[in-house]
Amino acid sequence: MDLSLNETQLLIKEMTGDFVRNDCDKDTLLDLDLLPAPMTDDLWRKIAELGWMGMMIPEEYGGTGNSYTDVAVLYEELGRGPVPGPMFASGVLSASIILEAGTASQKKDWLPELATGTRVFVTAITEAQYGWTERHVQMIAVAKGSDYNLSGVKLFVQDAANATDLLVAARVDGEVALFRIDAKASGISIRPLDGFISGTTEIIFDNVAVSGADRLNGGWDAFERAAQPAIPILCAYKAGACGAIFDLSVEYSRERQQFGQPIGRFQRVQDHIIHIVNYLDSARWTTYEALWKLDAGMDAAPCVHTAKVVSSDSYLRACDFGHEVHAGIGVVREYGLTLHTKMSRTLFHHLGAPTHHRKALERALNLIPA
Amino acid sequence: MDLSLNETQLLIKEMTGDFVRNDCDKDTLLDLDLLPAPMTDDLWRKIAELGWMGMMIPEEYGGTGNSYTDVAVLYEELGRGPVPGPMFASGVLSASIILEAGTASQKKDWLPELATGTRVFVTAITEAQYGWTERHVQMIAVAKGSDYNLSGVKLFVQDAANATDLLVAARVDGEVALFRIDAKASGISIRPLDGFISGTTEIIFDNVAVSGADRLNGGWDAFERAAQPAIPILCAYKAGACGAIFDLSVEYSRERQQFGQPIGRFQRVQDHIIHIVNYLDSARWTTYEALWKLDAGMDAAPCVHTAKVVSSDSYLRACDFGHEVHAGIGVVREYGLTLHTKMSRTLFHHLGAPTHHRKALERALNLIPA
Amino acid sequence: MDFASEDNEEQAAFREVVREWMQTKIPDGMEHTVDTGDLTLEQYQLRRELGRRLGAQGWLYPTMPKKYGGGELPVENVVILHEEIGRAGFSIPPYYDAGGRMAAPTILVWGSEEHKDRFLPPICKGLVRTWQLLTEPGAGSDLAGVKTIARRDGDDYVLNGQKVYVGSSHGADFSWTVVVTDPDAKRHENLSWFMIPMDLPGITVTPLDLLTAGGEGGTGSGVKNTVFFDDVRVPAENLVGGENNGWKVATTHLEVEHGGAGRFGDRAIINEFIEFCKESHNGHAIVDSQESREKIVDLYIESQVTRLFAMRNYWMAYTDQPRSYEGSQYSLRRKLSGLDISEKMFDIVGPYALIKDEKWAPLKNALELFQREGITALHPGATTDIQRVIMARRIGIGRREVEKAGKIR
Amino acid sequence: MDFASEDNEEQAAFREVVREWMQTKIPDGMEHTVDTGDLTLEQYQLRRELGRRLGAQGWLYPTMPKKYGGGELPVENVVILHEEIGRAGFSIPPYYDAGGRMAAPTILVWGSEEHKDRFLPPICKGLVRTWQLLTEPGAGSDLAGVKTIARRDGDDYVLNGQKVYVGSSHGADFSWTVVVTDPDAKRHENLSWFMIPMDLPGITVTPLDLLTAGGEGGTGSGVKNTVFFDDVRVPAENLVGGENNGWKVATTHLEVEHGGAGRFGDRAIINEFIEFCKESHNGHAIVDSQESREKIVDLYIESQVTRLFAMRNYWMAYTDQPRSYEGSQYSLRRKLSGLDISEKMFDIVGPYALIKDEKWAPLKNALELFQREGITALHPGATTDIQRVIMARRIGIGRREVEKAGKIR
Repeated sequence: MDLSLNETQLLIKEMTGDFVRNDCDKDTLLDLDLLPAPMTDDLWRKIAELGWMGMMIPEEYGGTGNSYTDVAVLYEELGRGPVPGPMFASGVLSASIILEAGTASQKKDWLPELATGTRVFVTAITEAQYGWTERHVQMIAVAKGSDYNLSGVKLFVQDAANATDLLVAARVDGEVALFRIDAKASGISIRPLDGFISGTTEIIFDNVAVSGADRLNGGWDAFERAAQPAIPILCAYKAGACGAIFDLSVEYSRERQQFGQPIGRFQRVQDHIIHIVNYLDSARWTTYEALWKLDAGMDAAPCVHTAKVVSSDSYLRACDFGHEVHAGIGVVREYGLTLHTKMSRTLFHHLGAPTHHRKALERALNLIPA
Repeated sequence: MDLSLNETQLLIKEMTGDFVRNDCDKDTLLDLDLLPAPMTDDLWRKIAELGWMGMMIPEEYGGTGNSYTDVAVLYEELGRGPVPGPMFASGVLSASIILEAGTASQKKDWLPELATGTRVFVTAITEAQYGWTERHVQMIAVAKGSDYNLSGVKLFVQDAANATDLLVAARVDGEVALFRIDAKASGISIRPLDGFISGTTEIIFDNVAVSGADRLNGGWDAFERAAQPAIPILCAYKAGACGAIFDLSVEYSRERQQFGQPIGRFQRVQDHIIHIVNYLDSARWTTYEALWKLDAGMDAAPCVHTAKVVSSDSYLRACDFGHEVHAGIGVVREYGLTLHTKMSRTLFHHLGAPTHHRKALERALNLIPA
Repeated sequence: MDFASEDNEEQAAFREVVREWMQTKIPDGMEHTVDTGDLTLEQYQLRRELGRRLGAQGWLYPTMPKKYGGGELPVENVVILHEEIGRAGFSIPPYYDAGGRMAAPTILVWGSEEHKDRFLPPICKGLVRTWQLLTEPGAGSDLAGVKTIARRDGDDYVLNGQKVYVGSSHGADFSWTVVVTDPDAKRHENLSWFMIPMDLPGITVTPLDLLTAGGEGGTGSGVKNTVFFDDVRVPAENLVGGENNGWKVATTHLEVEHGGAGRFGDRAIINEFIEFCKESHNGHAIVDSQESREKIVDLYIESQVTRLFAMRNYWMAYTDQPRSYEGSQYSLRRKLSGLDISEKMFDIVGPYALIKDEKWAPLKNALELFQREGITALHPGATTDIQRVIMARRIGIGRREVEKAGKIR
Repeated sequence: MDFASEDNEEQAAFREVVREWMQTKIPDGMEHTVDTGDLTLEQYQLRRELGRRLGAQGWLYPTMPKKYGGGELPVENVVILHEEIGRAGFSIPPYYDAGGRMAAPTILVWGSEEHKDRFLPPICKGLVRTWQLLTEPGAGSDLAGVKTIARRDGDDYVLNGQKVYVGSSHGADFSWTVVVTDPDAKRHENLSWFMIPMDLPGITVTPLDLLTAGGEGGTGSGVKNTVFFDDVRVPAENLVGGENNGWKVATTHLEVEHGGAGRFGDRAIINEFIEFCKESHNGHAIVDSQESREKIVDLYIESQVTRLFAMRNYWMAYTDQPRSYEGSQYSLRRKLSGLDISEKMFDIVGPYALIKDEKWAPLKNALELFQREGITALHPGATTDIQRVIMARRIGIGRREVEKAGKIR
């Protein structure tokens, strides 16, 4: 038993922490937040140069083949920002899907450029009838000889506005298949959604032609296998975010004076912060146990589902209690806390809401026949 | 709009309050708690003389025909004890069932003696497959000419150890019917259940002969109609109990000193008590709105279900927070708080747990076809 | 008990009058904007027009005395008025007006006859709109710690300082506030309460972006402002309740703000949401799923208790029942259940609850606003922590002396 | 990270040794009593026998140094030991023994060599059983406010006072406590820590009925006692850690009691309960109902977080990681999730969870006990409020100085 980070992980943590502090300070994040696609070319270049997009990818495809836990340490630090952008969409979820479902030549063609950040892959699964189970994929790919033709709408796709390539789930003869499509292909329009949400888009496919060579080997099962490690990495981002809210709240509890003393002397304020640290640690440890099981090749399903339930809830509620601590100043945009509030809502349902994973847990715990 | 108690109700409240304070002080209640059937002849005689058993019963059958709200005010005060015993079982639930389901001659024969407390009726519905919907009644009454024969087990029957008469639900040709049976009839054995529970019994029916004249007119529907007003009266008992826990906790918060000051000066202790008063008022107002609708002859279903969900939860949780306030002394039997803790658990499922009434609310709110 | 009278003959007649009135008197073009804090100028002006029309009837502030422009209606008729306006999708007042909701009862309790005659009729008739100025950067929960100062100079007081989280969009005619008039006096004995015309020289209003600016930099809801006072000369006759008596004066509007006056009726969004969940969209209704039904039931129960606390307080206030912790209890519950219900809605409808979008957003963006309001409503009018402080004092937790509720009429 | 090593060759061998040992060394007739605080005398004696047999191997307190009768095992082997004994349905120690769990680390940190040599071996070998005496009627959360007094008289200290909520059934050989040795000194500088033989003249033990006496007056769980000291002469050599240094000494066992040492493995009842819900009874299984499945999942998730906090603390303690708020965080969570899980179980199985009954009670009355323990476990070893006080100080909420965790090895 050893619950510490190893040396590689400590290094990743330190480097990423430096990046977040130096290149993604609050003002930068507030500016990014106003962009329809919350990432700039400059920042993306730096991220690509740091090699982060290749961490999930084996060396033979130009990556560094890190463990899932290594990758999670990176995202835990990014969550502290919260740093927005398509890093997770491309470097984790899409990379994992291509590794699971791509043909040998697809891997050879796509992964090296994904690993260097030259191309940005974004995966589009969900539709108007929103959900993360197979039955929610209703878009149809019509076969035309060895090629395909797609029409329909993908909704609530995270970070597609920055994509060069889309991985799209659509049905062929009733079965879910996966396709790579140029984000700029004719017939595609990508529109950011406005509101209490960050980086989320609608993608309309109007008679989009797809080459047969761009259909991946695997279908829904491959997607689900690929999502298994992606989910706790997303959870690590949320755990990191909880950590940032915790630090912000503790600091505010010391600085802000009311009734002649720091507000943190009041037990009620203390209790809000104790809630936050409990959420933080709940998210963090359920997440890393799942990652450990995945890295060790053990059955991780109950842990993965538990981590997603706990971290989605934790991030949301940690924000709520952060607002209780901060009161007025917390809702002023310039203060920065609301970047988290918005992100906690945005990511709550991504790759399955708590309800989805609770249902999956019913199966994983054998409460209902598989 | 008038949310005050009327003069009759204020009188009932005062008289019952006096009774609880004088005749059911803590020592008396602690003694009653050790009895297999938590009621004494002496106490029952006093209760009967006060006319409480006749309040639900129209004057023509020897009662006083009070409104449901009047009766609830009585039970709210009894809940403050909490005073145990078969008052609710006989004077409310069984009385209501006889009024709904009894024949004219049954009403004439039974209600006057029920109203004077000479006979104690207890209703036995639930069985080993515990629940409060029609399908949970599985016991079978075998017709023998115009009479019947019952065998089986009724489980978790509240206050049957004090009964003279049982009202028993059993199936005749697949339909639920209701029977009156002498509690001392041959073949019946009533056994109090031990544990974190109060006044709850197992009743075994071993080939019990029942006269056809003791079969009531109505069946399951009549029971459900009869339960409608009984439920919020039970809720009023729970609201009263929350009130007693509130008073006890506030008083303790003033008296108990730690760290050189009354513990109630600590915000955490205050917050426990604020939870209690919120539970108290939630239970109380949902209950009285339901009673008002019932007395006014309006559709009360959503209110009745809401009241039962809220008051079952409230009593349970008010006890929990009462224990947070009291810590060690609260779990010492002699202090008396645990009488409530036990009663809050005992009554949680009686006439349907929150889950049962939430499901009923789904129908009452037309979320699913009736 | 009687939780909502059937109309008697007189009340039924009044209801008819209100209904008829509304047929002709609601200005053409008034929209059911979900975010009433962030109206377009045109919509704001239409709502002010409705306010003036209501005011002319005494219906804008129907519980206020007739002699000051109110309606002096009995509680049953006030309820009817709220119900009927509510049925049309609006509320009374139809725009943010801290003057009528909170300053009017305060002036009624603490003002001189001259104050009442001067300030109340324009408020009750809807001729002016008024903002509340309380919080400062250093004085939030600790309201008595305000630093804005008023120095007596001849017939005026000269004000300097800064107030934050003020008002909504489109300005105000008056504001009211507590400021320090005796810097050397003890806490709670150093403040005075003023009505201030907003057109006085030296007042600057700058907008404050709250949660959350939209994707294109557009402002979101909860448009608030910062108000600066630089040597603003306020006539001494605008001091209400006596010099250095401001904290006592404030107990009245704080009591109202803390929920002491209650509210009648449900949050409209609860029922709209439940109906939305029943509707079929592409052959699916949200209520088809058992998990969703369970959550809708939870949300319904949560909302009912809040409604009942609000109604109880309404009844207590307008029938002069003795009040204690009930105002803050309701305010606390409204805040926490607002957040809780918003999160249950989010859980049920998913990311749809987060978007402002003509094509996809349910209930005309009302859910997105409600998500943000779940957060932004936590602190105004005292945080949840302060509401608990007040409850504890009024109940007498840990102390035998019990704090009294503020007088509100 | 590595949350539970696979056994290496050496560890696998150790596991085998433990398994074989248990085949012959668990005394015949030992029952899996659900309420280990309320054993029959016979069962208690059998468990003491098992304790002595474990102690002879160094396995009763396997992390203690060998020279004092412990096992000095590496953390992996300790885990194996707990797992294997747990698999047989028992725990280490197999009876209530505050001497080994809390006094032994305290003496190890604060005792003289003579103390260690005298007190630790009998504890580690299971020859004696020890109670903890801390709470007094007037000193619960405020432990430093104890009034029991020890007056120096020659080679003895003479003790007078009363301690409550002590031990379980069947007595003890030793007790340990903090008492006032300097009534005039400042708070926290007036206390001393003693090991006290329970057979000294002047000690009286009377039982205390806790939640909840059964229907026939039989005692329920959580059998506790009141201990009175009347002029009890305790030899001065039994004072550990120096006169008036008792509060510092107490930081060690308080840290252990507040969860600082963690725990390895699940609450057994969680898995037993889930299996019970899957079983078919008269053709029905609890998991047939979707509502029940949802609640089981909630309960499972709740339990996993508690398990992980416990495991993290275990790892931190036995690998000497720097610790802060984690002990109290786990203790707080264990208390609150214990109550929460007990109520979820109650919700799922209904009144069956409340009864002690040979015929009807599920899991041999374990659920009934767990219902009561949900309540009775809220306060021992510091209330939830005090756990939060400690967390706030260790985190430094509202203050820059951060309190250090107590040393536990």
